[in-house]
Amino acid sequence: MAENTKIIENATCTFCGCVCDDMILTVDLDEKKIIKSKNACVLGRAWFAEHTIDEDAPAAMIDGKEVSVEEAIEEAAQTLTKAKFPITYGLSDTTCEAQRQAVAITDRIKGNIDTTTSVCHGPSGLAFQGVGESTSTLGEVKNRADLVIYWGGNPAESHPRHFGRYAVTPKGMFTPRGKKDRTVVLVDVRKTKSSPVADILIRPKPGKDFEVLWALRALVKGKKLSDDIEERTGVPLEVLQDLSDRMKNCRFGVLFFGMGLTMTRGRHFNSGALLALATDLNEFTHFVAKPVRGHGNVTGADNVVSWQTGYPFGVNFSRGYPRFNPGEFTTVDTLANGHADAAMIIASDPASNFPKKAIQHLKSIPVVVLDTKMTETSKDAHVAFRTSTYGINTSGTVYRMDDVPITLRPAFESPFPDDESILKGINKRVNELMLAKHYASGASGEVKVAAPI
Amino acid sequence: MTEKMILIPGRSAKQGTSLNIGKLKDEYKEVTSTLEMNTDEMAKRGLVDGDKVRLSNDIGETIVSCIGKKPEDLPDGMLFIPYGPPSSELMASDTAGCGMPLSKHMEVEIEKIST
Amino acid sequence: MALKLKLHTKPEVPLEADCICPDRMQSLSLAEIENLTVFHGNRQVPLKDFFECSGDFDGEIDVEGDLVDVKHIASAMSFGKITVSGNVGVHTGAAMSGGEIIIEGDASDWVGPEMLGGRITIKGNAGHMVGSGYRGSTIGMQGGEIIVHGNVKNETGHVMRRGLIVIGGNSGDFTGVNMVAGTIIVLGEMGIRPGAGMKRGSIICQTKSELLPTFTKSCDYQPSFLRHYFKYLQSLGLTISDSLMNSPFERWCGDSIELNRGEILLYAGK
Amino acid sequence: MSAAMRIVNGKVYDPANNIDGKIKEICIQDGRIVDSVPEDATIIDAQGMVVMPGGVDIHCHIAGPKVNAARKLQPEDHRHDVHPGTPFTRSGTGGTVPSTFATGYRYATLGYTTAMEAAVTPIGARHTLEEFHDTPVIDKGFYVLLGENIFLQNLLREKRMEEFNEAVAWWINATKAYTVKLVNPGGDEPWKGKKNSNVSDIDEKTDEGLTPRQIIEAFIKSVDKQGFPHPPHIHCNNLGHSGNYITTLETMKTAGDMRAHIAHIQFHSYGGELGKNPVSKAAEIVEYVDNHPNITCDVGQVMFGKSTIMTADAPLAYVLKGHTKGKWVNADTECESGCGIVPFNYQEHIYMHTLQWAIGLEIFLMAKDPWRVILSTDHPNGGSFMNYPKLIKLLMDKAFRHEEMKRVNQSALENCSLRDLDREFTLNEIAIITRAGPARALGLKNKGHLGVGADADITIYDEMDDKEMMFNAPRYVIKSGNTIIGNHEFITDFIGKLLHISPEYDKKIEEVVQPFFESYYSIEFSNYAVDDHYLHDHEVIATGKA
Repeated sequence: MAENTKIIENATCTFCGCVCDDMILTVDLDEKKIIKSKNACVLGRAWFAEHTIDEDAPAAMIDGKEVSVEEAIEEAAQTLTKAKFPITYGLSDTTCEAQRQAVAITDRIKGNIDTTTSVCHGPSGLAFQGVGESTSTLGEVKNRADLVIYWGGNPAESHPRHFGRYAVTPKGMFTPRGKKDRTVVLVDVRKTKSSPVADILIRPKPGKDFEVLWALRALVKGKKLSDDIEERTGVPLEVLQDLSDRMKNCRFGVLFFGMGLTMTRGRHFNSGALLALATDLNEFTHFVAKPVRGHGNVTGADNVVSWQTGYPFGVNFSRGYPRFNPGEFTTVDTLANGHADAAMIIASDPASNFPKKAIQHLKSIPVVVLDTKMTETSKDAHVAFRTSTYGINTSGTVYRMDDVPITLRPAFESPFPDDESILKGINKRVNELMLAKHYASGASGEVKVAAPI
Repeated sequence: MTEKMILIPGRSAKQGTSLNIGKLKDEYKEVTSTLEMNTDEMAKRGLVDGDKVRLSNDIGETIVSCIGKKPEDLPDGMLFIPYGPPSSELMASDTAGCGMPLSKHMEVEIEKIST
Repeated sequence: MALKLKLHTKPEVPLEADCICPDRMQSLSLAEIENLTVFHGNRQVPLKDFFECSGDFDGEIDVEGDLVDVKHIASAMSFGKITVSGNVGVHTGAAMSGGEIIIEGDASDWVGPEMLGGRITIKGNAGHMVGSGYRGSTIGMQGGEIIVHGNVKNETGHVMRRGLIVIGGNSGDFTGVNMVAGTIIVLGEMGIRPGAGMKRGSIICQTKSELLPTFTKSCDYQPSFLRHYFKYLQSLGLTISDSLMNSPFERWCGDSIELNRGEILLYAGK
Repeated sequence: MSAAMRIVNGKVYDPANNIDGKIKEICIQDGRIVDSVPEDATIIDAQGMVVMPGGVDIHCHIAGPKVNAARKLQPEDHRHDVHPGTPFTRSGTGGTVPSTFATGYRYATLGYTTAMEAAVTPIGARHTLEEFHDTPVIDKGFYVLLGENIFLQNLLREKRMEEFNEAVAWWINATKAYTVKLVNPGGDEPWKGKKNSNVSDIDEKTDEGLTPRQIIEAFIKSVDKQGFPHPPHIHCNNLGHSGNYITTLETMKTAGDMRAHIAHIQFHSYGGELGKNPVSKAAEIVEYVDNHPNITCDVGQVMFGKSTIMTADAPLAYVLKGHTKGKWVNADTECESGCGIVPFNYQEHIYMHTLQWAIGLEIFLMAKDPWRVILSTDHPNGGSFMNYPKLIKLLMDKAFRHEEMKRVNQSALENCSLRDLDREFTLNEIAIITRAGPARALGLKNKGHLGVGADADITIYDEMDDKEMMFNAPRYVIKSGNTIIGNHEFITDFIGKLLHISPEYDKKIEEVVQPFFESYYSIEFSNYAVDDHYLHDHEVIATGKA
């Protein structure tokens, strides 16, 4: 046991969208590392254990050469203001405070901002805009849900504490016996590590989620279905009828859904069918639905971009005000279509998970990267900042997948600046450059400028 | 022999833990280039755990090594791989006016690489 | 003599040229037209930076060049005629209310979204969301005609309320999704899940198609209005075979989740 | 802080100081109104202009979880109403639920400098404060939803009133709220736990053994005892239902002679039989309010056109979804609240909508004491706050009102007395219902007037015959002594501050709250209370009985 340690209680793990805030961290202050993370799941333990400080790594680089942070901020601001179609992307693994700065910069440079939502639950966001959503915070699921359905996801591996902390086993106000008071249904094309939790396992044919959801909507509304439904979907009519009855007769039902719906053919219509099913069920009982969101603060990114622009992601400012059009202003599209001429990537690694065509374009334009570690994206960046890790080295606000905001409790200090302070620096400099441009264009009058908000 | 199969990239716990170590580190590279296939399908192709296969479609191709899964867990015709650079090689960029590329259920051809 | 615009410089980033529209050019001199504003990414520049302008505007505009990265051509157009001898970018003819647009090449996504009237003809292929509503909107196309000779992608006629969309080739997934009324004719094949969530309206397709389990077949019949439609399509230069002209159709009604008052007519000939 | 300034030659309307259109000099220094300023102070010549305190909105929905959900929900509503940035201000989007920046700037362009968000869940307080930080120009605060708080209801049921008071104070402090909000008291549990049902009577006993009346009474007493500057802000039961005026009268009677604020009272002034078209009971409601100086209310005027229903009254939103058959959001907050969102459209030809419009106007026009009948549209429920200038014109201009009445459903006008009301509001009365009245009801001693010591929040309008045009475009807007709008243009940006209270409580109450919390909430107790770093510039308004 190290000698110089401290304990941080009620710290928050920001690895996944569960944002569990009951961590008890033991920090070795000399070694600057977390040596124990009580209550963390396997992913959380790795998150805390592996975010160590590499003192030798440069805090800032331009074209691979070490520079001061100030020089890098200057170069980033110059690069972004020169561009005609600069894009900002990422943001799901940083604080809301940093996200606010990122939107501010993009607004000032008349750029394009998008978050990892667009390649995660973006389609669910579009579905939400189409049909709305009956939803709840996770505590209501814990307190009330007697029917829990997971659709197209594998939380045992992607959100390991979702079952234990929020939805399946916890004992709540009206579910005093925990799992015994609940029926758990899992719908997935393959058997996964989540399967053992289910009382009922339904395995549709791959790519038939929409048809199954549509069939359930019809049954819930009392409509007849064609007899060949099993042949078409792989799910027998009796199974669908049974599930429909259970859904209508439960006291408080919840449908959680994952990217098995959003990333497959049908995309937003798959999510839309599920949201509509949950809405339909409210004619009979209380029913909610909830996308199981991925990264620690992707929900915060949706919220910040929404309150600042009116739209959750895929927002373009090139005409001096926000416009929203997924498929046009989302990052896979701005890159794959060859539209972006500069990029600022914050806490994300598109170069390792985007479609090949988008990656090729990203590699052809100047890129500013803020990340805690070297990635495929940062290794080729024009300007690269190494930043401290949110929730481990820096405080700030993070939104759990159910839109509940939580304040982070950092464990130890990092020699590297946090995302917010870098972005604040870029914002300030960008503001100066844009104002200079404004005056250079012949604008007159003496104007007082308050500190940028 | 080549044949069309459905590839489902997704997340796994191991992928999650290894990305914390670093995406440029060997462990992450290994996790994201390991393909799951059911043992019947592997036997049919004369594959054993660790053999290399080439996955390809209209978009591109990638070489990964395979590992067996029980047929009742992963049906015939289906493949699973944790997200990462290899799966990106096969991903189309058309987002159908919604921003999301089709990242799961990609039709791919699979071919054993003779060593 | 029509106004001629010829693209002389390929834009580095998308060019938003909603000023290429009769409503915006009416009663302007050539010099004024040359100085209309276009957005090159986030920079405002005069039209002449990208287009060589000649002739006079007399209600017609001829555009030449590969405009694949030129967006919003003829947005909100209400009269006159635009002919583009090449490809066009996204949002061509958005919210158009009158006049005619002819695209000799291919069009990108969002051809005629939320269109009110007039006619758009695409001689090549078009992208996703032809004649659709934008995200969040429950009101798509409300009138007019969109004729695509080639293929289109997904969500053709999404939340459509009135008007006619004709696809000479194949359509993608979710053709006529959530449509409220109006007519969509597909002369090739449709992708999966046509008519999902449709309330009213007609989708007519020359090939068989698997429909959602919430559609039910009502009959085989030979509706006389189809002959009129097909004759009209022939007059627009689309190829209609004799067998199609004289064939019976399967009539399916749906979507039972909604009003069940939509119809999908599928070719039932041999 | 701002430099010294002198506004000269303007016609000043400052009802709190009995100044009604007198030409008077106003001096400003360091963000406050002062007696005099040095000779070299900046001078604004307000010749031909009207000078008023900045407007105060006592009830609107502008920030927080439900507002943001409504923003995300409606891209189609933002698209046609963009809000371009300037080199000095941020861009945004409008529609019925504008982005935060557009919200702040647009309030300023109407001459409003303070606005109170009327319904925030405790767990959503942090989110609301973050949005406030991005809502420029105006000062703002919020009312925290405590009426459906299960822990507080448990204390009530067990009659642990001392602890109840302590817990209320704790929650106010934990969230940085301005006062308590009650919405459809007793309605959450049937909605969430009993298959989407609701309470229908103020004396209906729920399974938990409490009646709405008991909840209302407890909060009124608690707040009275603790001397909050603004009493409980109450959204009565049965909103929108025919015959609900009885519930509203009973709610007001429950207060006895203690203070209570009835929110959007127009929606609660309907006679007639449940399930049938309502008739107006504006006269009965106004009579009660006029005769009971302990009661304040805001009107919640309906304006025709697009609106967004967003409310903690989830069963109500579900009823409205049945009418619109369109998008619907329901969002339950654990142990604290429900929420419903429905995009809506008020149409002249519809009986119900016209009647709602007419009842709102009746309430304004019948009220003898304008100080306690405050202008609001329950933004964006009855319509956007951007409708305020038009509403002011409806009140000030009888001819215009009668023109508008020709365009609406005539049978609805048969069931109310709007046609017989000839009153026209004066500028002084407008200054009361938009400034002095709400500031007094909120207990904001430095707002809503132009006396020495007041915050230098000032609006200067060109005097015009067309009052809609006049109130739509102030020539100057001064916030905390800074000229934000000069000659109709934004000339600087400004953040504004948070207004909240901090009643005293015994720390021991945390030991009582914590075990409940650990059992039934999904976040940790120690991560629940909002810490001070979410307060940007802020002001604590004093509590305690004078």
